[in-house]
Amino acid sequence: MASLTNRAKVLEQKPMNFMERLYLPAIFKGMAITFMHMFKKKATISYPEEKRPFSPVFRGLHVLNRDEEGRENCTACGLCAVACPAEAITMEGAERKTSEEHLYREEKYAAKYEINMLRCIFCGLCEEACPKDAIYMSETFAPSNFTRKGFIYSKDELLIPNPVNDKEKYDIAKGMREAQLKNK
Amino acid sequence: MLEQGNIHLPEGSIEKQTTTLNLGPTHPATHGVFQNILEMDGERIIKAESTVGYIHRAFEKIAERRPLYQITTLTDRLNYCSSPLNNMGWHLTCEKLLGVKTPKRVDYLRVIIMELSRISDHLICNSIVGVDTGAYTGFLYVMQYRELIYEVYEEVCGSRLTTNMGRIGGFERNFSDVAFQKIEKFLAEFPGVWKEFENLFNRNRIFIERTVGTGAISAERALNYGFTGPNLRATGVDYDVRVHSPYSSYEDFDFIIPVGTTGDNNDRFQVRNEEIWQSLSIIRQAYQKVQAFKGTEADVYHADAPAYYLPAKADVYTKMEALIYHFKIVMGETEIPAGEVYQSVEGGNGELGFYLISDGGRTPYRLHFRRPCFIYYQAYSEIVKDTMLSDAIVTLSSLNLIAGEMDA
Amino acid sequence: MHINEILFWFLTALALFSAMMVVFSKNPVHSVLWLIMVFMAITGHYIIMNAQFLAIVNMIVYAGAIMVLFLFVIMFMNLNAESEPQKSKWMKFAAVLSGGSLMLILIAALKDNEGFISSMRGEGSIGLIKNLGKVLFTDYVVPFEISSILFLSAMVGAVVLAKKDSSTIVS
Amino acid sequence: MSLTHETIKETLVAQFGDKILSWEESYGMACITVQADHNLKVLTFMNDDPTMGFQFLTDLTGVHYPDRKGEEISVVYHLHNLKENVRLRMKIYVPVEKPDVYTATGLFSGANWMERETYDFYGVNFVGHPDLRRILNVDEMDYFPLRKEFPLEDQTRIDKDDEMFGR
Amino acid sequence: MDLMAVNLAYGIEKLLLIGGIITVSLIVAMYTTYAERKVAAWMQDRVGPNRAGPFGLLQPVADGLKLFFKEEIIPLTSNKTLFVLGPALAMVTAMLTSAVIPWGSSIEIFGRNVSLQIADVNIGILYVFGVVSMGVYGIMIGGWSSNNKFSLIAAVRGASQIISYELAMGLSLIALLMMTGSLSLKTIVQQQMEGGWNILYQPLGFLIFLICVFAECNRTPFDLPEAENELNFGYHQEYSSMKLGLYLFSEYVNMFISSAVVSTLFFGGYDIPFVDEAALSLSIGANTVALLGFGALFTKIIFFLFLFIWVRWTIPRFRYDQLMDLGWKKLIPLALANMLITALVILWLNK
Amino acid sequence: MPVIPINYYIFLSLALFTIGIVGVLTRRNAIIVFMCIELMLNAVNVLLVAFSKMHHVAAFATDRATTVGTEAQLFVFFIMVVAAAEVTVGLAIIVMLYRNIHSVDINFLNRLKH
Amino acid sequence: MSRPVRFNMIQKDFSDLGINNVQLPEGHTGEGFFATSLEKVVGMARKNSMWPLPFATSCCGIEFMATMGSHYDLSRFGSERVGFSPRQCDLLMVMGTIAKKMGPVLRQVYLQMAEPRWVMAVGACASSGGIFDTYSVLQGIDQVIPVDVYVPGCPPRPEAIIDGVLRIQELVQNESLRRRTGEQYKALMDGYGIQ
Repeated sequence: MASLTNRAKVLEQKPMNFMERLYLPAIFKGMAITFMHMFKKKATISYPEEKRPFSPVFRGLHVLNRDEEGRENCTACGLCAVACPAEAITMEGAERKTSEEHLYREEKYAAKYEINMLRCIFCGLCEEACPKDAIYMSETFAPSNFTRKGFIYSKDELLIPNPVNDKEKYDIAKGMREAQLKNK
Repeated sequence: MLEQGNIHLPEGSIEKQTTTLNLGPTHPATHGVFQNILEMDGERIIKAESTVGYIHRAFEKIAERRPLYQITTLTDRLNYCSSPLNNMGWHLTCEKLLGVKTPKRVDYLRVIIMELSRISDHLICNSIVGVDTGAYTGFLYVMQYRELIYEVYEEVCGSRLTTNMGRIGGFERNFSDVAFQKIEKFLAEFPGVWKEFENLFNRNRIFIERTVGTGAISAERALNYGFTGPNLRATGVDYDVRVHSPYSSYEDFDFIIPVGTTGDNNDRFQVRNEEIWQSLSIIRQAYQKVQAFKGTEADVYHADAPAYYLPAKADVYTKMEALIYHFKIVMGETEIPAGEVYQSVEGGNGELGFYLISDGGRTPYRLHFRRPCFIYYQAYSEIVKDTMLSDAIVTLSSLNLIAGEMDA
Repeated sequence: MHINEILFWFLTALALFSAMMVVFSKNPVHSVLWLIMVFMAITGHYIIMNAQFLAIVNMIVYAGAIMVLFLFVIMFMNLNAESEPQKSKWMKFAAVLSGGSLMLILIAALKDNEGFISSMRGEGSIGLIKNLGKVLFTDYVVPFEISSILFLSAMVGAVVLAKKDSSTIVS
Repeated sequence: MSLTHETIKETLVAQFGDKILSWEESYGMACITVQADHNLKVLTFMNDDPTMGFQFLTDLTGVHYPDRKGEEISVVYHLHNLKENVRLRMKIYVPVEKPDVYTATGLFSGANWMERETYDFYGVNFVGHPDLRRILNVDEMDYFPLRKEFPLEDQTRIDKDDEMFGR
Repeated sequence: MDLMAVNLAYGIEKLLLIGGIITVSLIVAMYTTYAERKVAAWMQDRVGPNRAGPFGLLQPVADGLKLFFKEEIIPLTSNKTLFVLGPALAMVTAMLTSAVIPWGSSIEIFGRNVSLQIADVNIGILYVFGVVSMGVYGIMIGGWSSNNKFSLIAAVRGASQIISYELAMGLSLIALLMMTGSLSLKTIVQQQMEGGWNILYQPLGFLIFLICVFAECNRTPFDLPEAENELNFGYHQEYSSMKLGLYLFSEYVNMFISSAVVSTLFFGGYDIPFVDEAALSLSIGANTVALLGFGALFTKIIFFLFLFIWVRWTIPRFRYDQLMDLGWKKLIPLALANMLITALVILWLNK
Repeated sequence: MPVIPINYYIFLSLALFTIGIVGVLTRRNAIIVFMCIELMLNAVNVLLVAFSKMHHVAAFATDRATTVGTEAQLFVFFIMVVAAAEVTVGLAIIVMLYRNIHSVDINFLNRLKH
Repeated sequence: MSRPVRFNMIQKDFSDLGINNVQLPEGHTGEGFFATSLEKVVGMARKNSMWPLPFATSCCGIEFMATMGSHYDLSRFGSERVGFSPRQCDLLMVMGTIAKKMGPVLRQVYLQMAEPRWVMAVGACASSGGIFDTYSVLQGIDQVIPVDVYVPGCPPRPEAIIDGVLRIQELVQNESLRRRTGEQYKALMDGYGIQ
């Protein structure tokens, strides 16, 4: 078939020369390569002991955000559930009572917020869809578990530590504690 | 010729001179889920019958129920070795339908990502050819550098394999400096490794003998079957979607199309090899072009398409108009024109086409994927006819069949 | 009883039992394996008789090559079916009878032999490869060469016989 | 580029007249609709005719339009002339009660599985196909899943409890 | 050997030696599996097993124990007796060869001169060949009795491969035997101690022999019977538990014994290079030298084991017909040529 | 000194030979028949080696450098050669036979005469 | 959009571990020192020699390659001898979507495995069907075979797969030697119609 473009470059199959016919030179070359690798630095990250830092945009387990005063941001608008291709998010909204103003930022809040991590595909669309600065993904990958029930993450397990009354945990979650320890 | 008489013959023994071997669906070489029922005469394959569908996931049906932006999660899982490429193809399709014009920088960023994923795709394919001929070590050498590509992905979008990268009109966020550094690192380190891999295989007689002249298909047959991509180019036809119908500003890049001569396993291997070098050169060019945008007005990462590209989060939190658009886009209620679009990209293993019929609704009316693997695999039984069992396995891997893409 | 005698009787019993099993096993593969046992026993006899070279050659040629060929053919053709057509009972009976009477006649004819075999060490070394080789390559060099030609022709013959006519392959 | 959409249109109309039911161009690609029983003739002509040269079957698929009475099932061919780099879409419509279409396997070997897939999804009966069986789904399946009347989820499923599903 | 001369001490000594050698070869085989994994890991820039015990040293123990406590499965369609016989045969034939290998010169214990060789058979090499030719049965019977097509193909491949390469192996050795004039391994070693290693005189013969050894052990590039990408572990595919363990083990025992044979035939066996053993034994005692010699042999063996592993993780494998091609059309003519040239040189030198 | 009368060997050999004959006569599977022939050949081999040994022992008493009996062992050697050649050809014939009539039943061979 | 926190610090508790790893009732613990220490040793051995059978059908298989690869190196746990023969393997790692057409095959593979055997469902598709809530996809492999450990993610990162392997090891180490002959195990198998 005639050439369709003027960019083609034909890769001819070169016939083997005498040295290549002997098998051995190429084998020795290969063996030299593998042998040199024995002394190379090992690429392995021994996972449970060493951890590879994930990128700041890594899409791991979800977190539900609170504002600086420790109030939940989520208003149960349902956009994340709509955006979820795996239909992994369940929520039930509720009206905020006046006594709960220190708990929830807006008038509506999610009374129940569950994510099924087993169905979730960590695509990040919920994070993007949230108009209220409420749901984010974290740099923790989802841990494995023995039963299916163990993968329903309820609101308690998703909410970030309260920055007001649980400052220490909050700092750890923010990764500040590690940074400080490292600096010391 | 044979009188039965009173002599009892073993059942079915008269006609059967061959054995039937069931290769797959859980055979190690079928990495994935292909089944081949082989009629074998000794070690020679007389007839092969392929069965597919062991991982049919009804992508096309799901796509009819998903708004456009959610379909990336499906395209990710088509050819999972090069999922960003599929994503970009899908976004290009949407942009074509919606009439969104992407700025040059977005195009170049996309080119970088697409070529990276092409490299990762070819890497897997060629190193698996190595594994299937029995040499495992080369595979692990290059897999280390696939990690570098994945790190770039992770830096750009936060995920490694099924990236869900890119949005209609651009990317969800700008590339960070770390991402660029990682690309640089890859560009610096990878050529040496790839050279080493070539040294391990290219001129090794055992490898040459295993691949040359096996699993060959002629250009005519390949075209008749609808081959595209490296498998077609290995037969000597220089058809490349990137050149024939350039998308994402591929016309701005200078690269050649490597073609083979005989279409055998070795040609496919060599074509992929050379394409990796070409991709590296394209990435370099694109990287320079992107760097040239630095600080200029065109330093953008998405198109100006407020109806389809989500507004910035800061605006969503504060401005009413942005919030409305945000809601509309997420709910999939922005205006989508009716029409039929066919857009194809040069996927990791051939022309990956998207045939989208929109009736103006929130979801596609019909979305069909032209999956190159699906087309290659039907030629498999013809290719492996009259070859040895071992050749059939090398052929299977050198065709680069990806089950997820094939069965959709 | 001396150890050599014990060995003799053990090997004889093994050889005879295995030989019977060769004939009476239903499964051809079992037959092959029993025949290998017979050869092993015979190899043992050779060693007792101080014919080391023959012992090893017996093992290599018979057990290692010929029987592998048998096994090969049986495996290839999947002849392990145990439902081999049997000859009629009377035929079998007649066969055993005639075989038995042949044995009786021969035993009767040969029973009055004199002579014995001892297996003292150093009692001659004709079983050693050195002495055998000397005789083989001087006095018997012509038969040796002829046998090599026989081998060659057998090899060619086997290849020609077993080679498939490429046009008759059923596809 | 010597082969323009006009030439294609003129050649086809000259050859087949009113068997070419419609002609349109959408998003830069020409699209013809052909009378259902003429699909193979048109394909053969476009394959053999030296000026046309559409010898590459890019894609073949089906579409289901339940609202179009009498022409519910559509079969779409994407053809490509590699030399001139022109793509063409060809459509035919058949009724859902009798979805008989001539097979293109004689022209394109690659059409084999694509037609099987289309059969699997839509039940299009490709007349003359050498081996028209289901390809992706199990043989026991008794409906054509991509037709619009079948919902996405499997109706027979019993496992859909809340524990496993979000909503 | 004269069976009348059997006395108690001799018997005990031989039994101890046999026990010792079996233990050593089992332990070496065990740790070869570990070495295989570790070396492979190093060559692939990995770390390799390091969880079981310090540096993962207990890995082979863990594997063995696990296999031991796993369920035995005998497939319903298989031939039960043969299915069990297969791995046993493989293991036995693998171990048998070690009988004629001189593991060292003799040492003196309690005034007795104990030779570190189980049996100095004067046709030692032929014995090795005899046992090796029996090794086919393990693979054949195992593969065939599993009643699995992959296993059967593997068995057929394995058997024909071993038979074919035995020829080239024998022919390559004939040239060596022409030089040594003896079939006894002990004599061959002693000759090498005096006259230099055989590798110097027979490099081509060594190469052919080594290649054939690779083929006989079913190691890459000749691992067609268990090519995991094609035949899914081949002949031992249907085996589980300890029967599988025996197969895997016999492969490594084979490797160990083969390495020992190669070192003995071509690399001077227990000869310590560049050292005059006789002189040394005067100064530090014969026993020490014998142990040193044993150590030297072991070093050589370990080198060859490493070579086995090294090659395995480097090069691709042959195809079945190419393998036969190599064996019949290349190695056998080469070995014949080698034989001819050696004969000519010997004649010329003797003239 | 352990002495085994030559009769024992003759009887062993005869027994093996007879078993071979019975096998040939009773079985119909060509391969097993073939194997029985091998058995008979081996019976003869045993006998030859035994006689060789017997004569050698006898001659050795007078002449320590005697080579009496070597011929018999060489005979065994040649028999093995012939047996090997015979097996290759014989098995090839059986394979051919099997290919053509899909059975290794020797009763089929009757048909050769028609 | 910067994230409020980097990590989700919640630790799920695994107290319901007992559901899958049935221990003997209290009354039966008097097994003596030897039996218990044997059990421990065997547990350790099994734990460090899990030979996986990668039943890789799609994306997760590619991540499994990365797990096997130099960077993550599953061989550290003694698990690099991947086998595709069910007889030889201890751990069935199901990675990727299992279509309904594939279900019987998977079950067959599981049946062919020798006891003790463990199953790990890697990734959303194998565990629950993931996004493929369609007519052709099995909604989780636990409909056809019992699963010991689920690993979420689509696909899970290699770290997550290793995490799953560690969890399996935990299970293996604590398993009683007699669990596989126990009543509860039999009931579990009967639940799947096996044996």
